[in-house]
Amino acid sequence: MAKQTVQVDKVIIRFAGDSGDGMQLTGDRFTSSTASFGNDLSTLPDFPAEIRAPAGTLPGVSAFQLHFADHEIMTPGDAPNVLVAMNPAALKANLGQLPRGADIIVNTDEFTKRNLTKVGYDTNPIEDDSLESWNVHPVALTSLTVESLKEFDITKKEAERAKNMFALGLLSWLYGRPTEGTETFLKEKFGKKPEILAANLKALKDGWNFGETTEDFSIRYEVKPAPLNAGTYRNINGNLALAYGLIAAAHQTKLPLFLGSYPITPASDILHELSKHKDFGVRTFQAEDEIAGIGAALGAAYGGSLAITTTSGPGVALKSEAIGLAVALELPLIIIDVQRGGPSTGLPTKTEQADLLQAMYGRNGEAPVPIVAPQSPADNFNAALEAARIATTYRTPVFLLSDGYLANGSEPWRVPEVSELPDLTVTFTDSHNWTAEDGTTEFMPFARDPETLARPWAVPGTPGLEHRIGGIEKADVTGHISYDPDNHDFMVRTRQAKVDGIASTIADLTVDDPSGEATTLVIGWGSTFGPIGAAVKLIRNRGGKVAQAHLRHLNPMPANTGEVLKQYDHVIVPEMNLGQLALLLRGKYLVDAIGFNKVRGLPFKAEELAEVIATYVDTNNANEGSSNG
Amino acid sequence: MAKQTVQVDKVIIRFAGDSGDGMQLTGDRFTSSTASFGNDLSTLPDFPAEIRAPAGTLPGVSAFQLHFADHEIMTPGDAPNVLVAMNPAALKANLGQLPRGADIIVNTDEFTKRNLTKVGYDTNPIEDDSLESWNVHPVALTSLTVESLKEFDITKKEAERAKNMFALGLLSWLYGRPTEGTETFLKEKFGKKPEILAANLKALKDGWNFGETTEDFSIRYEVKPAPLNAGTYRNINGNLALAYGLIAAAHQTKLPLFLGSYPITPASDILHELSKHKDFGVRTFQAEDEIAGIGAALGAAYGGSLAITTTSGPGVALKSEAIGLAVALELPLIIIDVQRGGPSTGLPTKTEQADLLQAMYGRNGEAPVPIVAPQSPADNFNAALEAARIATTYRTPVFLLSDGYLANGSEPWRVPEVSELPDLTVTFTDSHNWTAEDGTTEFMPFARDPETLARPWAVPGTPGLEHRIGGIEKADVTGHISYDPDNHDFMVRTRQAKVDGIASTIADLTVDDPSGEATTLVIGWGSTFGPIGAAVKLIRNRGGKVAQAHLRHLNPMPANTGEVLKQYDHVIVPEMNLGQLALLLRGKYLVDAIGFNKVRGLPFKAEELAEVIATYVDTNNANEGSSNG
Amino acid sequence: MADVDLTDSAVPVKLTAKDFKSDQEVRWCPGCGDYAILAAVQSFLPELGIPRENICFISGIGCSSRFPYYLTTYGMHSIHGRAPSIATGLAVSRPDLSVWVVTGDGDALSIGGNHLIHALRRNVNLKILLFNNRIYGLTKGQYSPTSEQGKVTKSTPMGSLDYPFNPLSLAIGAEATFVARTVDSDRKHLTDVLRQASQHEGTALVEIYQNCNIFNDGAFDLLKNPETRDDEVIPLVQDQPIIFGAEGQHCVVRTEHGSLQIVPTDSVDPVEIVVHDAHHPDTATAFALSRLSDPETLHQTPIGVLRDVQRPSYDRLMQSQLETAQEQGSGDLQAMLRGADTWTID
Amino acid sequence: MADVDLTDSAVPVKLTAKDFKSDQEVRWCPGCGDYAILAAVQSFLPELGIPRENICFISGIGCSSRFPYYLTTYGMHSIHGRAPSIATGLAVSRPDLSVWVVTGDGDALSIGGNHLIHALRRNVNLKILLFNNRIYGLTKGQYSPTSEQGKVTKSTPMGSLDYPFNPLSLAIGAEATFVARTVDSDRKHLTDVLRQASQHEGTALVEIYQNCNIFNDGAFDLLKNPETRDDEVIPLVQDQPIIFGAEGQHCVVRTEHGSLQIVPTDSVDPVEIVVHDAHHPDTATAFALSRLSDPETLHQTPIGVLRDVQRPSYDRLMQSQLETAQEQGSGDLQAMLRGADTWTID
Ligand SMILES: Cc1ncc(C[n+]2csc(CCOP(=O)(O)OP(=O)(O)O)c2C)c(N)n1
Ligand SMILES: Cc1ncc(C[n+]2csc(CCOP(=O)(O)OP(=O)(O)O)c2C)c(N)n1
Ligand code: SF4
Ligand code: SF4
Ligand SMILES: [Mg+2]
Ligand SMILES: [Mg+2]
Repeated sequence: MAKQTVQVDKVIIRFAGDSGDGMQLTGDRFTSSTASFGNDLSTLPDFPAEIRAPAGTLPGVSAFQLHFADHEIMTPGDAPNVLVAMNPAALKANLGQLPRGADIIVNTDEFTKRNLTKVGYDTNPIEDDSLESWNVHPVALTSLTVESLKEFDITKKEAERAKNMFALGLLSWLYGRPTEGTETFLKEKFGKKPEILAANLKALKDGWNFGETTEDFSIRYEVKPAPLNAGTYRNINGNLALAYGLIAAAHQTKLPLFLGSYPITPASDILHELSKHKDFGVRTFQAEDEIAGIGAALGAAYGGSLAITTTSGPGVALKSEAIGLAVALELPLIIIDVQRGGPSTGLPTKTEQADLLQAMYGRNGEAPVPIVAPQSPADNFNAALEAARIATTYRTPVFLLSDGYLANGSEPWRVPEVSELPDLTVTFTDSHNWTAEDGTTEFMPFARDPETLARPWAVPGTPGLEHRIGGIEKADVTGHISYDPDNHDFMVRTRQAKVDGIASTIADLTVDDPSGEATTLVIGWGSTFGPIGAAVKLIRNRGGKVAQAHLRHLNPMPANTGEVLKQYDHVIVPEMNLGQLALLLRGKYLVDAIGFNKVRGLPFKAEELAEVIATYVDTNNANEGSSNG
Repeated sequence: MAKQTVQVDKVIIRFAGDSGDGMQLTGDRFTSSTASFGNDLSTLPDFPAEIRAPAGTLPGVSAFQLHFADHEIMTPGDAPNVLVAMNPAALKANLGQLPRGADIIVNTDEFTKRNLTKVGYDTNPIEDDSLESWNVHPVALTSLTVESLKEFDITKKEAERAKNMFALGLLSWLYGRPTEGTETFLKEKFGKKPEILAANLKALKDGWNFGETTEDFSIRYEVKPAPLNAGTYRNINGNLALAYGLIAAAHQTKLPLFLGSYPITPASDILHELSKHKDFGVRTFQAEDEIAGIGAALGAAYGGSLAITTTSGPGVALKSEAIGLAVALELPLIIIDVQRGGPSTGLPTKTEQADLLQAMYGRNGEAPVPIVAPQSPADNFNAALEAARIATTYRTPVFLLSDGYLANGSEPWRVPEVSELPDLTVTFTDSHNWTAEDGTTEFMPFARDPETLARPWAVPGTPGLEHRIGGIEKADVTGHISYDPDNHDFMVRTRQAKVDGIASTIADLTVDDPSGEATTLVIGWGSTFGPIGAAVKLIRNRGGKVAQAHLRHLNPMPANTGEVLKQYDHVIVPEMNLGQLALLLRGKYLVDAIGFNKVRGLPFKAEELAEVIATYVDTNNANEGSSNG
Repeated sequence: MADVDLTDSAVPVKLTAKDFKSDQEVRWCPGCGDYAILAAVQSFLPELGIPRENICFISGIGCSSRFPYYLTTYGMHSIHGRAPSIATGLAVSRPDLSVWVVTGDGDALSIGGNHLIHALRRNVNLKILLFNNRIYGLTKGQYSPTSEQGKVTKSTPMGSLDYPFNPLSLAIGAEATFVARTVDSDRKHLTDVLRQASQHEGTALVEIYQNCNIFNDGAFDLLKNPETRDDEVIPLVQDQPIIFGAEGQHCVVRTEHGSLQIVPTDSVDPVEIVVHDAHHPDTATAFALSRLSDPETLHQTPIGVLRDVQRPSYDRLMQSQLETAQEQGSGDLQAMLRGADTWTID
Repeated sequence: MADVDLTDSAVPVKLTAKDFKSDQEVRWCPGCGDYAILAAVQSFLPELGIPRENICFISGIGCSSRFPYYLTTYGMHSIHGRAPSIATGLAVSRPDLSVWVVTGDGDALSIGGNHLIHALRRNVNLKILLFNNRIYGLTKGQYSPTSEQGKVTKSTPMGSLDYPFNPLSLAIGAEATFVARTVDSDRKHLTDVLRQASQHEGTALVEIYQNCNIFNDGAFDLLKNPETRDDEVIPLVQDQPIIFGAEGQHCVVRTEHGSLQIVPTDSVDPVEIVVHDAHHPDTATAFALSRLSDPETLHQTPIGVLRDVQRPSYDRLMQSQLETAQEQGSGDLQAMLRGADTWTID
């Protein structure tokens, strides 16, 4: 029977089920076919903190949200239009965020008395009227799958496990997604298990056919491809983009890559990814702890590697002392902090931006460290290259502040041509860099480049440049131990000046204000870029005038930051912390920057930001009768 | 022959010699007789970084500066009136800071060709005219001592070693200091070596007599006792005052004292001192590292001890992660950071104030920790009591930021009566603290005191209150693990609110402005109190009007801090860092606080501060024709 | 005090396993070896005859370290690797408590290795339960310091390069006074080892082989499978000759170079068979026993108490120093503050 | 390159001790044992036949850790306890270098204990010189993890409570492949041990008894005084029976429980005397040797190489993984970036 197809400009789907139900995989597959279909998209996985919380319980719910559209989008979306709930726990855990009128596809097979009581449902919400304000599509996913696979010689358990493919097939039909990609994927995954493979392929197909045939789904939705710039695209998550960025940086600096790391959520995947690329000469060292991880990286940096250490907040705390040493040694080192909820162990699987001030000040003494932050999952790639540029040019440790959302979220990424990448070639000092009055030459480990104030990077193995460095204060030029008061004051100021000087090589802060008349600026850093951008769009659509700026460099900030801020009556700083960037902006530029802060372990929703911004924009545009009263 | 005695209001003496010459001891002895004589005084030891640098070398010079007066003084003094130089190195190292016209007593015996060349003197400064603008008193201290001890049955080396007593005798004569104290001291020290004892006593006496008899010293100086408030006084250095403060705090809280620490300069002496007081039930644990030190302290805090951990900057960096845990656990803990020159190993024996922002922000996540700072060596005692009050009342880790100068400097201290000490009695929770609707009671580890927001402190061993705590985010009230977004936001804000709330129990920031008309405020924290106070006096003596305020509490700051700052046209913040308090004041209160920063490892000199202040005060008082043009 | 629920201190010694089960839902993967250990500990604790409020469990971070939440004693889930330090401070300042540490192979031997060996040499009164699953569980399956060399994991796609620690050799080398090994699945043996550990004064290290069925399933099958276990597990019994195998066909004898080896029981004179003595002051045999098994495969692994010798505990020594110091009465605060060298102004 | 001074690489093998003396004034206390060790190392280094620029010394913090400043090689004076980690990163990323670690008993065994034992088990190509003066020198005299129990120091006025580590037992328990002990004052022996260490592939731990004449003077007098040393020092010589004493009157034999003991040489059948074999794969004898001496007094202390066995070094293993991975040519960046699953918009 013919079905009607409705055009929509965007869809937000949330797959939710038990950790065992393979929701992350289902989401990934749906995402990549959506990507190859050409939509713009943004995803947000939501893992449970436990490895496998007991089946069917609320803590065990694993979810994956996908936002895709026929136009450019910036966030995984505020509220889903469609929830796929594989069991009662998944329904209960997500119903709260589901706007009235949204579609809910429930796997009725799992709505047993036992499962219902597990999560505190006295009656079955599918049967009582509690869901009446949503479009519920009850589908017996499990039994339908088992039924469709009965001719296969596989166990019932194995058949049941294929129910996510059945669901994927159904959703693919519903939104007209190609399934070839998934078929190839399955062929690779189950190559060695032909029976399982065949079963999964059939489940996928039958899911599609089920949509086609069943009465319950009378409408199909179509989301046209988005007009992205020309190029070759792939979907990529933040940790992968970061790992690729680091390998690319090694390639561009012509240095061997060395990673010293200790596993920690949500940074571990960077270690996992880099360990796969030994064919690029990448050395990964899983250390006994975070201190040994950065210690080994520092040793490798001294030896001439592009040295990296990856971790999350608690690991940064442990590395603090060694970071101070890196500052004193003035060696290139990239410290990657994939921020998570804190303090202490906090919320390991949730996102947060509360390590900014730790990165700025978390060391003894005056120990300035440059800080860069990516603004979207794919942007981790560029941020890595920039961190490498600063570290190698200025011979300094550099912080790269990612976060849980940037790490696990994904989006389409235009794959760059290697030839487009910046040339970061590093040349080691291999000759004397100092001439005495009498014309004799010498190597001075702390004689600086007048431009950058960087000291020479002379690696062991270079004849004639043997030298000793260390954490005790060093005399200017010679690098000998010095307790001289004036030398100390000079060195402290010089290390600071070197970092401040980086500002001369970074782009000015640009402001996005189509109207050119905005009197309110919303400024952020890191992963709030998407939500802020979306919120600003909402405001503008409602006739409000608002400007947006986003900081890639937190230390030093762009040279024009102060001027920019002073041009606005209101400066709003949304952060997933209690106001860390706001403090820096206020302290440095004496502008009354107003923080909008939520520390919920989740990205901002565009709508909640828009509301806050509106309170300022309204007042400014009152007499322009803007539509958002 | 009769000698003339001149009255002076203050004297600054600097004893300088080889590490082996016993200058610290000489200084200590002169100080305590000066103290018991009733002068106000302030001292500044200046140790070499090496244990024993080679004899006669510049790095080997050990010095001790004493400032004493017939009126209240606040610093060890800018420039010495008298330098006692036991060898050429001591002369060379200190001449630079010696104002023209000052007296120099040199031990001529040590001015040998060999010793002179060691420090780069081609000719003997005593003989050439290079010292003509000072009053040089050449004294053959070594040979005179050996001569005076020839009848004793001791080795030449032993005789020579007594030369510091000879020098002490001479100086005691010169300034009319009593020597009884030193005699008793020597009797205790050399009780078991009667011959050595007798020799030292004789050297002391002969030094005195030498002053009486020699032509070279025609004048004696007299410094009358200072009008200190009534009371019993002793001279005390900062680390000792701090150790006493902690023992007093344990006494006042009625809790057993537990110290978990790892040795580090300049904090080690606190461990050493506390380890002597087992008769107070003090437990000191020398851990394998700083992390184990704070870990053990945290364990003891959970068990109901007044728990302390002591360290310096690099150790704080290592403790960062555990401090975050303490914040999450909400247990009382005092973290003492005796700041030294940084970054990294830096200048271990020099003073600095550059750990303020580390203390504020050196942890992952939003992890607020209260901070108190002593303002003079003896003030460490009060600061320790205040830190204990906050820690135990609010169930929170607290930072106490001392520094190298506060730790080793000394001053007279009015010994408090134990009865005067604040009552800090702690009572543990020993019963249910929560009543359910149905009237049943329960123990809730995170049910807070509505006043302080402190959670209950129920220690193991208390029946019925068994509970589990940890570093993962906790649900409000129950303390169960919670991944709930709103709960996390609530807990983050509540921990912050608890710390902010401390402001309601601390005194308002008071301003010292005799004129009441000052338009410039000088505000500081920690050990700059003395130099700022002295500088402000200088300005006022010169007719300038300037206000002074000093922060005992850095987090939270007194409730009125903002108002106070806003009352002045100029706010100057002198710090031994690059402007850390200044950043906080600007960021919190949006006042254009101007930093005056030196990072030389040495306390400010009153005169250099006065100059800076004058540039502002002038402009304000221009039309008042103030005298300091 | 009025409304304290005193029940548990009222009848301290008559507790049951149930009394030690907390209301928190246990959140390990179905089938995880940690469940068996939890059950064994809960049913053993009543044996201690110590009221719940005097027992404290301190853990680090890891799947295993969730342990304290599931008990009704006092407890702390601390940070990664630091549990021994925290427990040391608690035990030293509160000798009246029974302090237990729960840790994993990563928590105890990777990030926490230093605190572990220092606790062992100090002989602080701690009972340390090391759940060794030879993998990082909580972080989803990287190799650990006890993983066999060449192990393929998420962080070592071509195999790990590190030679593993033998936790018991390390402990004996670190001057441990009590060292034992047991297995999650052998409830009786596990309980028996816990009993001996609890009776030891000082630090007791108990390595518990624990199956992580998600990331390292079957790591100990050789020692668990009915077909193999009799020939692979070497149970140590105090004062008994070390004989094992279904028919006792294997036995342990000394080599001429001081180590131990396994030979057919009928191939040697019975007097040559090593008689197990965990109390022997000398470390030689205990160390040699710890070396018997194959570090990669665990082929022929001794279980039981390898070493159990007396040395005064750190807490006891500290306690007696405090008592000595206070013999002439405890300190006089006013006198201390005043000191020797004062002057008075009036 | 024009103006590089290439002298040292030009004649790499013909260097002398002088070539390794830096221009920095040595700043240890007069009489410190560190001077003797420095002199021995400086005169040994030319033997390596390695150009100065390919040698690197990494140290932590402590008096001993000032060492690198006094050499003309590359060097780093790092932070307390971390030298083994830093050296690991350097050695693993630069297998062409000869990497040495200089550390103290506090630096290596207190704060740095974990890094040390992990370096040992990994067998990274490092030569670790542990200057053991049984005290914290730089911080002016607190007891260290090797100080005898009951030691009275600034931080332990009533005596220390911690039972000391035996660094060599700890190392063997941590799977060390090379373990040796020597004495600062015995230049010949020290040099000989350095030589053997330098020839070992992997981590070599050399404990050097070093006198701190300021804070722990005479700690090793028993092993140094002419009157006592012959009866107190047990020199180990490969393949030689372990006999010592002025007239070789003492010898080492095995006890029936696997340990070693010292008996009069004439009281035993010569074949019973243990013949030293540092290369024996089994750890038993090496461990037993490490236990021979009295932990408090050092009465009868073996010196020399206790253990020296082969195990592929971590760096070599990593190198070969990289080579295997690159057999089919090294990675194609563009291909990696593009990945499997792309789509094109034009
Ligand atoms: C400072 C710090 N570093 C790293 C982590 C991440 N982490 C948590 S548990 C763990 C290791 C878990 O392995 P193990 O100790 O063997 O415990 P298991 O989960 O296997 O029981 C790691 C690396 C952390 N939480 N904190
Ligand atoms: C993080 C840190 N903690 C503590 C210190 C202080 N400290 C410096 S050296 C040292 C121990 C020195 O003892 P050892 O390692 O035996 O070296 P030695 O001086 O005896 O040669 C300590 C505690 C420090 N510099 N850094
Ligand atoms: S991951 Fe492994 S160790 Fe952790 S709970 Fe699951 S099965 Fe147990
Ligand atoms: S303190 Fe001891 S170890 Fe340090 S330099 Fe002096 S003698 Fe040597
Ligand atoms: Mg594990
Ligand atoms: Mg030492």
